[in-house]
Amino acid sequence: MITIKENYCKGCGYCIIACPTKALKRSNKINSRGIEIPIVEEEKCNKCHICELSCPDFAINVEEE
Amino acid sequence: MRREIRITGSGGQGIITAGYLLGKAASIYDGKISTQIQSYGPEARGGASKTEIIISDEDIYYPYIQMADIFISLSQEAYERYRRDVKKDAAIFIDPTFIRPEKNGCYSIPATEEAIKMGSQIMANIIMLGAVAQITGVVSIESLQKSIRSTINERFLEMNINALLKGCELGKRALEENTIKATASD
Amino acid sequence: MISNDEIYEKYIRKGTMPTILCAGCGNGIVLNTTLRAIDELKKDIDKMVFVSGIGCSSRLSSYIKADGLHTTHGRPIAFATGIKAANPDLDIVVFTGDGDCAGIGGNHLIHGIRRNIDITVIVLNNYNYGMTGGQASPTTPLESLTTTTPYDSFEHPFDLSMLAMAAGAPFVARWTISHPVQLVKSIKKGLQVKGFSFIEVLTPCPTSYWRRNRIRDYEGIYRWYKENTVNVKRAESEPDKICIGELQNIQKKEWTEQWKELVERVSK
Amino acid sequence: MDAYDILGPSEQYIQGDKACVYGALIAGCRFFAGYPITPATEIAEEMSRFLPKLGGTYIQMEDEIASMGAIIGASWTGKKTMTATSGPGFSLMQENIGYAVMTETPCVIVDVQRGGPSTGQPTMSSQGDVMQARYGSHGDYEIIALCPSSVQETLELTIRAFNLSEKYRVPVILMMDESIGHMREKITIPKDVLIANRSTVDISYAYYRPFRTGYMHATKIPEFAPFGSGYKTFITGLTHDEDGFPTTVNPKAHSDLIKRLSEKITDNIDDIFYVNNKHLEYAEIAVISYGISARPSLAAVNMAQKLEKNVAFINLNTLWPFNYEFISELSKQVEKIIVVEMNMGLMYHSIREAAEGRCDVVLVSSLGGRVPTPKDIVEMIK
Repeated sequence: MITIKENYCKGCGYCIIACPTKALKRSNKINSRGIEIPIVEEEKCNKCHICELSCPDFAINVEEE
Repeated sequence: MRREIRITGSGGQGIITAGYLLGKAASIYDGKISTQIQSYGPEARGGASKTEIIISDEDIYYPYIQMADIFISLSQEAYERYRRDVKKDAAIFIDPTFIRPEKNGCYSIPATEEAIKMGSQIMANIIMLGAVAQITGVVSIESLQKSIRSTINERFLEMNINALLKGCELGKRALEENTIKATASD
Repeated sequence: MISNDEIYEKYIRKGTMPTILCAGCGNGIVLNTTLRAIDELKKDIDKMVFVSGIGCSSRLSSYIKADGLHTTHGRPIAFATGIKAANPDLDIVVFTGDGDCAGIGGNHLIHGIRRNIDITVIVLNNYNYGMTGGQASPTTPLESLTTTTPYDSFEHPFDLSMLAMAAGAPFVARWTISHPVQLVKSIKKGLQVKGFSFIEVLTPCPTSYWRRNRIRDYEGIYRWYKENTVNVKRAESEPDKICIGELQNIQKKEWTEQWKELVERVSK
Repeated sequence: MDAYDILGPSEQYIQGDKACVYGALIAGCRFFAGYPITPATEIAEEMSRFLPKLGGTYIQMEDEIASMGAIIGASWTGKKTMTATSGPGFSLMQENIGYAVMTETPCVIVDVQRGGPSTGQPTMSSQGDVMQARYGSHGDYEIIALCPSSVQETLELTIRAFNLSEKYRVPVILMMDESIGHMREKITIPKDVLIANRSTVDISYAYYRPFRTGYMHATKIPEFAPFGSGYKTFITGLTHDEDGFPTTVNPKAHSDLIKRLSEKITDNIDDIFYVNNKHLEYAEIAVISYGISARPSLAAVNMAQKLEKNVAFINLNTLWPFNYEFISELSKQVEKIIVVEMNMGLMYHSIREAAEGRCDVVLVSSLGGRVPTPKDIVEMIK
């Protein structure tokens, strides 16, 4: 399960670039501060956690089932 | 009574140690009040070295020399530099190996010469102290001995005590000579 | 692997998130990787102190739910030295920046290393003074534009890792925020080394530095750190790139151990 | 091992610098960081010799800024800490002294004053740093600074400096001068000395807020939780709230903090302020001095007393906080206050301010390392 804390995300997109399986991508989804937040394609995720390490704001969370 | 003592010489002659031993003897063992100050920094390196000791029966407020009662010098340079603010009737002690005796009389104590004879030139300061104590009574010889015993490393203790006693002996002799001189000139 | 939520719950001080740091600032990644290294080593957080100086980098200590000392500009290594020397049971992590550590605090850095006191210094090198709005720092690359080098900078920058190596730090590693997995490993090693560990992290300042220097998008910034660095193992083949990796790992007697030996010797 | 076990005989003939070390060790100081500087170097030397024997820590830092940083860091482990310096080093320490004030870190800073400004007269005595002690760091704050006039007083006031530092959680400055630092006198090592320790926290972590005051004791001094005790204390030099977390743009938070930091000193002036005085009761003239200058001042007062002059002697052993009320009352009683100091008149200004024109305030100033003589002062009494 990948979740994004929308109010923590600052929209840098480092998670998108860092993801080796391209499970994250840009979206038009805008949070309360006017920032575009990424969306997740869960089925592509291989649970490597690189996106979590690459997020400067603890905004992304990966849980293994 | 307040007595002001200035000891001078060149670096390495143990001037500061002499001052410390004297002040300690007076304050710790003679039950008097005493302060000691010394010169520091560039002034104390190589060139002239100086320490000032005040010994008194009462509290010492001003720890600096106003007019010295006792002036001691172990080198020519220090003698020239620091022979100031000295009372007219002060007791002056010089080491004739380095300094020409004063015309109007002073105690010429051959401390360095005797120290060399004893096998260690660095004992000159202690010999001089012995002579000063013997002649002026500013501290007791007994207290000086205690001061040395509680300060000097055990290995050099005997040598230092011998030097002190030698100094006392020289003091006695100088006192006799001065008395003779004084009588002769009367 | 532990999730961000768990890291957050375990180590982040309540009410401090989101950070004051800008979007795209890499400092948060260093915070995250440091906490993961600590967690993987199963360190007792109550026996750790996070010391920092002044600057964006130095705000990291305030986010961690642990003892922290946010000190004066340039001096965290001096304060950390005092803590470690007074209580060697504590593990000290210093967060500092290029200006803090190499500019105003350069002397403390080289003497901390010389003394070899057991602290882990993590330098967040963003090539400029970010907190004050992007002035030139001791690591600003040649020909960069900053608010105080408006005609580009000509002063030769410090290579901080080389400096730490030359001063004799037992452990020196350099990574970038684009290498978070490797960074975790090196911080773990640094924390385990008995002695001064120096970990340099090249971290972007998009707002002040990169905006003035060619790259304006986060993706470009992230890629710059990948493309302009080379692992020390392959450094010879690409000499123009910044060398990253574990650069030094040597044995050296540590200060608090030597002091302990001295105490035992003289208190007999 | 106890300090008394290694200090030697109870009566000794030692320098002020060494007496300061004795006082510190008796007070419980177990951490010293410093940098060599004349005329304070002997303090570092003696500390490096004694501290390892007591299981304490001595560290020579790369400069005075680092020394000050190290003692603050070490103090947060719960240890009693000290550094010693002279003018140029004292200047370098100022920023971190302000940090210690802001973070309420107990520590003792010894300044053995020499002639300044700049490198000045390294081996000569001066009292030119008293305003730097008061106002040296930036921002509004109160400070405690004590000033000894003898070797014995140095020992005693060093203990007092530690006690006040621990009690009020403040940096305390011991203002010595070259004359006192380098002079030898007999000291008697006091036994059964009252030692204060900082009040440490004993409630659960959930309720602990590092800078909240008044919930365990009705004071303005927060309880201390040393690093490593599990209280997860965050300390910053930024304006902070009771949690210790930065609140830098809230005017009320800043004003509350700054007022509390000052008031914990000014509210307790009766406890902190202490002077030595003589012949005060019928005095028509008062001689106020401190440090080495107090000695010729007392000699002069004694001389004047013999001439049947009603002269009082006041030794400002507490330079800061300044006791306006004390000087104000004095100015109502006497016709003239003579201030004796080795600078161009520093305490003189505060004293004149407190006297508010009710009596004459004159200055006996001595510069260049020359300690004023009793004669200089008697001239002014006549």
